[in-house]
Amino acid sequence: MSEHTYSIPVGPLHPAIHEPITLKIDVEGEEIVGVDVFCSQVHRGIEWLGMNRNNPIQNIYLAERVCGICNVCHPFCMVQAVEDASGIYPPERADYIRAIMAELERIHSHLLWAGVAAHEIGFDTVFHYTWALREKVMDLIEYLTGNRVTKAIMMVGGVRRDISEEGKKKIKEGMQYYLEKFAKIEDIYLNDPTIKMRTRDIGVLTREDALRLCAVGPLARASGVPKDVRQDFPYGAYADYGVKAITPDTYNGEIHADVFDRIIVRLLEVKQSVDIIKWAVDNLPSGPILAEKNLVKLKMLLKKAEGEGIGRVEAPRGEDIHYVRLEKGKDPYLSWKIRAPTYNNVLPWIPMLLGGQIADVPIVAASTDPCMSCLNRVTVVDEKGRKYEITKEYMHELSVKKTRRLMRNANRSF
Amino acid sequence: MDETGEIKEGEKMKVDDVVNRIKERFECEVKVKEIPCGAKKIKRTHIFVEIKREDFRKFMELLFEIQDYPHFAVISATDLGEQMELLYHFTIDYGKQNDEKTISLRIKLPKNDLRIETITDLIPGAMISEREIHEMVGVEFIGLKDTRHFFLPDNWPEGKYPWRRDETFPNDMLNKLDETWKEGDKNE
Amino acid sequence: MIWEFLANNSPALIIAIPLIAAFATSLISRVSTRARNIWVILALVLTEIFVIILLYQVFNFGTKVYVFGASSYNLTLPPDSGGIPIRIIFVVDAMSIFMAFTASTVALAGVIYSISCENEQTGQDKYYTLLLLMTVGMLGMMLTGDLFNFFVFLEINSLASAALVAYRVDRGIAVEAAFKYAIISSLGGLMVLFAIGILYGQYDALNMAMVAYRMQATGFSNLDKIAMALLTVTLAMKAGAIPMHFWVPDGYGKAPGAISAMLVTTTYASLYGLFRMCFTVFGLAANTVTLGWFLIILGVLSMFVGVTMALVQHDIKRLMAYHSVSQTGYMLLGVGVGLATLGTTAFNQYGLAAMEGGIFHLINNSMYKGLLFLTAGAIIYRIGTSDLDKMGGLGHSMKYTMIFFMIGALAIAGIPPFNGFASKLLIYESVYQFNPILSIIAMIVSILTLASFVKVFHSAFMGPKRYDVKEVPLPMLVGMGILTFFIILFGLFPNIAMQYLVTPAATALSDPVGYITRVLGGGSL
Amino acid sequence: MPKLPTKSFDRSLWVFHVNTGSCNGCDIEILAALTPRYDVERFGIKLVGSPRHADALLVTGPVTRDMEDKVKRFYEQMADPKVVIVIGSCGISGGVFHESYNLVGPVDKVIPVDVYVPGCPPRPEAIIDGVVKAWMKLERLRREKK
Amino acid sequence: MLTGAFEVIWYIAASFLISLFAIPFGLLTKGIDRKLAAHMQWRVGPPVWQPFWDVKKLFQKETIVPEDAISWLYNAAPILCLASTVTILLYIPLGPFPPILEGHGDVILILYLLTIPSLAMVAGGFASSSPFASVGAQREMVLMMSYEFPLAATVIALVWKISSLYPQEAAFSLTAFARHPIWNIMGPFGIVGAIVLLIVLLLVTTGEITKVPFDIAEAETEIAEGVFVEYSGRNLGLFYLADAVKTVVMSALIVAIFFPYNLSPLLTPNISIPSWGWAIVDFLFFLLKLEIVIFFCMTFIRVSVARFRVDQVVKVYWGYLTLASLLALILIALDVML
Amino acid sequence: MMFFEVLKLLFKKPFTNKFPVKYAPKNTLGLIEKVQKGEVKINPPVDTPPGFRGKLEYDIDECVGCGLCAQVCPSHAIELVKDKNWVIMHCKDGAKLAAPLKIRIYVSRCIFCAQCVDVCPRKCLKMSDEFLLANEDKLAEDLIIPGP
Ligand code: SF4
Ligand code: SF4
Ligand code: SF4
Ligand code: SF4
Ligand code: SF4
Ligand code: SF4
Ligand code: SF4
Ligand code: SF4
Repeated sequence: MSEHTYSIPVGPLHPAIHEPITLKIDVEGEEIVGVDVFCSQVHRGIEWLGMNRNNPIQNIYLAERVCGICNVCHPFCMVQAVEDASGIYPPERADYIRAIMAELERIHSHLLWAGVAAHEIGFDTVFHYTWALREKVMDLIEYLTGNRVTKAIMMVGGVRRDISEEGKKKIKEGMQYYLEKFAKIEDIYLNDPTIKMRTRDIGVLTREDALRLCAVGPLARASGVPKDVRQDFPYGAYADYGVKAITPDTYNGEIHADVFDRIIVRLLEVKQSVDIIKWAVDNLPSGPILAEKNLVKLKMLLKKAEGEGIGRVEAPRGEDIHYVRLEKGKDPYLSWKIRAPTYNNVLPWIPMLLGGQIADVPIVAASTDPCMSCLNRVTVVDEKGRKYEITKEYMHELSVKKTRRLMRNANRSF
Repeated sequence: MDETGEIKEGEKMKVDDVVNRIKERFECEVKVKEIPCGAKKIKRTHIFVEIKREDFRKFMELLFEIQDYPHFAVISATDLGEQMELLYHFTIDYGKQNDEKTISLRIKLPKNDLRIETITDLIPGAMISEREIHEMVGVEFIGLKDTRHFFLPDNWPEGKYPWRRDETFPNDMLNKLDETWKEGDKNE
Repeated sequence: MIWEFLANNSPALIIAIPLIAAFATSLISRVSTRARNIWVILALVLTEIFVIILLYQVFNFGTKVYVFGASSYNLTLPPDSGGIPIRIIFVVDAMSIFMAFTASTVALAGVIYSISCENEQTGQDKYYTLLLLMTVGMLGMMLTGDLFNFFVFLEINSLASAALVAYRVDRGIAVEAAFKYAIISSLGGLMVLFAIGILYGQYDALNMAMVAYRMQATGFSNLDKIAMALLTVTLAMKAGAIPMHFWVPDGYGKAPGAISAMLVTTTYASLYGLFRMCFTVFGLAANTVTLGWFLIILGVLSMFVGVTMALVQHDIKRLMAYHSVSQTGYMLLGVGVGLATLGTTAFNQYGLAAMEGGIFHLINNSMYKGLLFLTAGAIIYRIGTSDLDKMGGLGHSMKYTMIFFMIGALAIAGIPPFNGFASKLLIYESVYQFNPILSIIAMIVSILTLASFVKVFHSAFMGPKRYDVKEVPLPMLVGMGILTFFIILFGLFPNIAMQYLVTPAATALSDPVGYITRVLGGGSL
Repeated sequence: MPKLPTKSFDRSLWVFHVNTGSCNGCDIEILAALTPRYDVERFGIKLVGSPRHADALLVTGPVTRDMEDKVKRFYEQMADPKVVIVIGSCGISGGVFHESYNLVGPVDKVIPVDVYVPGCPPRPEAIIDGVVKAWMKLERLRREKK
Repeated sequence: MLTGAFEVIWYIAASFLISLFAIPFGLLTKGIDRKLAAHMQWRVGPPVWQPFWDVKKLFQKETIVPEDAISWLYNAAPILCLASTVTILLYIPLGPFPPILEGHGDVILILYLLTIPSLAMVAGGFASSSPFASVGAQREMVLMMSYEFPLAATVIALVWKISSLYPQEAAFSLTAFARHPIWNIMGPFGIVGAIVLLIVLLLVTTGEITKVPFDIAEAETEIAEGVFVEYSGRNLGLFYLADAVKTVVMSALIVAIFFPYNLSPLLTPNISIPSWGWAIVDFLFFLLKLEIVIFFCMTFIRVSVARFRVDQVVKVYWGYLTLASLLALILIALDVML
Repeated sequence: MMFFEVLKLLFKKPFTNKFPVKYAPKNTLGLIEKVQKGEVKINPPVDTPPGFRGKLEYDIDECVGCGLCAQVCPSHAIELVKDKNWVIMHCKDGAKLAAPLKIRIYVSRCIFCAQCVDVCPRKCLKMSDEFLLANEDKLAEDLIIPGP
């Protein structure tokens, strides 16, 4: 049978939306033979906006909205970079509060991811259940910061809100809740046969590929690369705690580097986060939370500062890097570069999807916890690499072929 | 491995070692920035290196000697007026407790000759970043196979680079979203 | 008076009309093509009318033994004559006339369809001549009571079919297919002749009834076994049963639309021959259980292999051809179960029902498979290709063809309320008592058939418009309409078909003694 | 002129969600509104996968250049009667992204909008409130028509 | 002639009556399903009347025919789907009431009629000329092919047992099932076999009404509602109704085959109420049985597993369930022989 | 394995907070009227914690019009406007009549970062816990915190 290579759109604008990214999958027969990614739907030019605002303080909120999910990590990373560049270092208490916030975010984000992944494979009960459990951390975040999602807690040289004694109690309560529920979540995700069926040995990313394609975060760790900024390049309170990167072999001694391993890594990280938060609350140093309380003064200081700095934070999805360059009198940055984790985790889709099945695309893509939606521009790549826009007729023909294949397969399985 | 004094000592040597190896090979400026953090004031090390464009590939070779697979993070670009500064961010020695260093490699390109070799042959993961820099500031990467837009829409006008601070910036495409509704402003 | 005469001689007329028409066609076409078209259609309409008259007679008065050129058949076969046939003799029992009805109906639809389908082809006179000859062959095979005549008609039919398969000589492949078909047919013909020789040598008779009678009397000899093997295998091959099906896809696939439809009935003429041999000629002497199992195994194999092969086809007509193989399996299965249980109590419990199912399926399949081939022909007529990959979007413009196709497809898949269901239901519901697995397989094959036709439906008719074509001309639609009429009629009111056609046929077929007595007993017994 | 909304529109509202370049903040709150704590399904609200089935379009984000005609197309594909609800400040006014070279929004510049839900992101309850406001608007329209 | 005409009128009236029962009940069932599923997901869920409102709304909405669609087929498919589903009910006994088309209450006929709604969906999906709909339609076909073997095996195995005991019965008739409830006639092996078959049939039902884990044809996260992607307004509403009725049909079939018991014979000795009263009691009992069956084959399964991949669906049906039904067949064969 | 878990959940009280009412009302406007009459009680939303960042409150009298808030606002939600009441200002070169600056806040542009609250030297901005802000008109009176 003559097989054309053709591209299929995957799940345009479905409920599990993250950052929209265009994903083109070239399929030959049953197999995926090519993957291409685009990301123009969501480009808002944040870096450019940041370089043209009035002051770095405004940019904190811009960084926060690089992503609504990693909305502590990006500002965290950015203020780190600005602090490096300007030399306004935060007090210790602020370091700890930042770590608590970042870990709360990790819990919420990993649970969110787990739910979405369950939804991708049509397991809505687990989705609902996980998100119901997630509400606890959302409440906690709201209590500590004043909003469920955007935390608006970071400030150059510290944090904006302190944690009171009452707050400490609430955090501990919340962590206790998760410790209790953890067994159940673990049981659901790691022991359910249907989840295992859909995720075991699916979307394998070998260690070599993870290195070559610069994968970061749980994705890299699930492939056996023990890479975690909190461990390798500790910042703030993590330097005191000593985080250990989690790889799937800590759970069951083997690394398959598949979707299931990514579930393991994320679930274990939730537990780790709970530990870190408990430790940080217990060891919260006293003192101020801001290096420079007076915002007007801070603004002036930043205006006069000159230098460059790199911020690195382990976001729930992996390493986040910001580069900031300040110049005297220049509003506000001379240069700002954001490198969100998904930026690096998109290319690994290619080896993960290659050779896979079409039905695996949603869960494999989701396993990197990425940003996908509106995959609606379909381009065809034929054997010679020529490209042309797909027509409906062509699509029809392909779907006809697809039926045949399916039927043949059904037939084969007699 | 835990964070005892010894290890910090060893790490320090390692940093010097790296710096020396770079200095041996290249005539360049190496800045080491150490930032203390946390209650224990543990230091993080950033190494900044500025080299000439001609030395770029050789430097990459050195990097691969220092670590079998340096992690590439991103390229940032700064428009300095006459020159375009590219900053390649790498990290080495990852995977171990508190042992990682960043190496940022600075290269200045004259505006009238914005060209540099690609590193996608060594590190395929750099593809997105090179494509981004290509579309945002117009640097040409010699040997980069895929030069399509990644972040910008397909119908983006030729020769317009949103991250430049010169006449190639698409001023006419700016959109003040908050202003669009002032016309109907009842209170005005 | 004249009516009575015509009615009495209907068996002869059924053969004579198309035969004469065949030879007159080329003459009349000199007048005008139009006249020729009318002539050909008229001939087949007349044939159909006489078939119906004969049907009426047989239904009311039982098996009709007709002797050419003699006022009474008593003259032909005096019980003491030693069974040497003096005249050509036709024995028309319910089974034969049932077959004839099927064949003439499909032929009529086919010829009407051909009027516009073939109007752009060259050599149409020959086409119609051959078509009529083919009809003659078929009808002859069905009506004759004589082994040698059977062979003669078989040959007429084979030659005409082979020529028709090659009709579109502009295509090399068609010629090749025809060649294959011709070789197979003549080889088969030789074997049949050989078997007839063996029987004649032993029993000194060519009349089927006589042969059967004597065989029973003398016992089943080894030579008989050889003859039986030769006959059953050859006829099964001509009927396209697995594993002797290899000629089918080429033959069906390359012939023009109407011819493919008629080839279906042609193969059933052979199938009829097979049944006739198994039941009437050898039924009394041979071991019917073994013979029955032979048919069942052929049937199941054909069903399953046919449909599996069909699923992977890319050419619409080859695909349908494989389905013919698969559908033939159902008939073999049904009738085989009947044969295997013949004479036991199980026969009355479910064997007869199984046979009825098989036989009913025969007429049903002729109708819907004929219809499907005609729709395939219509598609090819419009877009000039039979490659499924190149089709698409025809549903936008060829609405009626699509409806006909859908009806045919649903019928072949055995979806109620179309006729395929009625007969398959009979098969499922009787065969399971013989062996439940057989029923299950039959049901699975049915759904696979459906899947395969959904594929065709999707490829050919659905999707965005690809060809800018019109609906096919009226005569083609009429041709398809005739078959559709029967599909729906038999589907909605299976009782009609059962009562007037199927049950008598099955009873007649399963009653070799009756047949023999009727023929040998001078008809009045 | 869109057909007049019918009464039972109120109690069965199928929504389709479009992200036009938002930061995901609002999107996850929309998702959260589906989950047990808020459970909008009790109002007959269901997230559907095809704009053809939808009664309401939930739009988040400031409309990037790439998404402009896609949003329009989704809007046109929806069957009448239909409502558009914009969720989040950036869809209403550009919010924090209010000046950029790659934006063409806000949403109401691209398609007609019925209800705005300010917040960055709004709480799930605020989204529910937005839906209630949409129902009220429809009911009012219907009353006026009578 | 006159009786014939009368019969036809009676059938039409009966279909009408049946739809009057089946559609509301189907919708209610859907409502109950959604409510229970919601509770199993720890939330309140919509009121049980929700499906009624959904349908009402759909019927009042604009009905769009996509440009590329083959409009007549596209519009006919939903009507066909609903009509054929309702027709099936004419052949199924509803609790104490025998099937309306009595004597035809034939299981095989029902099995084949059951394919028609699916076929209508397939045709509608193809006719909408959308790639997603086509993929959905193809998946629907694959699904249909997959569950055929276990389905056929189940029915034939049971019928075989019945006809071996009661050769005079029209074994395929559902009334025969009602007269000889299979649990009563099975020996020990047969009971085990019948339990296996019940489970198989429940799982086949899940596929037949395309619910998770076998909802590959409508998989929202993969192919955006599949077959229905282009449908809107009234057409979508008709499909919605057909789905509701199909649920009733499938569960009624299971009840008729496996649980044809009525309450009245048990209770009549003790309580005396008029016979129409018993009819009502039995009918209500029948509805209860339906709900229980639906709970197990739809609600419970769909909330507790993940969706399978296409190849996994095929594997489950052609592999595990086929083996299971063959095993049951062997057990029943043992039972027949012993 | 979810089988047992879902059965357990079936008998557990749902986690749902039934805001504003359990099911959708037949008639929303009617419901609102009833609520106003006190016949029906609305279930409150999940409690907002202290320090919740909701709609801004502005104390115009305290404001000195320094404009700091407008400077730090990341989303351009604050506009400086001239006060309608002219006042006599005393400067080193004498007194004169001037319109002092006040602000106007467009809530539908605000991203609720509370940065203006933090920066205001007069503490005249505050965040309330009002967050049900949906409106048919993005320039409705509710959504503009009027200056003068
Ligand atoms: S931050 Fe980067 S990735 Fe995100 S929108 Fe802006 S340019 Fe695109
Ligand atoms: S990659 Fe991170 S920053 Fe980007 S959308 Fe996903 S969570 Fe947000
Ligand atoms: S309104 Fe705010 S939270 Fe919502 S999408 Fe826009 S920026 Fe993100
Ligand atoms: S608060 Fe500051 S800006 Fe405002 S009037 Fe006083 S000194 Fe001026
Ligand atoms: S809260 Fe933030 S966005 Fe809103 S007005 Fe104040 S500074 Fe501006
Ligand atoms: S005019 Fe008076 S009040 Fe105004 S700025 Fe000058 S000195 Fe101050
Ligand atoms: S002197 Fe008066 S006008 Fe000048 S800054 Fe101070 S308060 Fe403002
Ligand atoms: S910062 Fe305070 S005092 Fe100054 S203008 Fe704003 S609200 Fe008024």
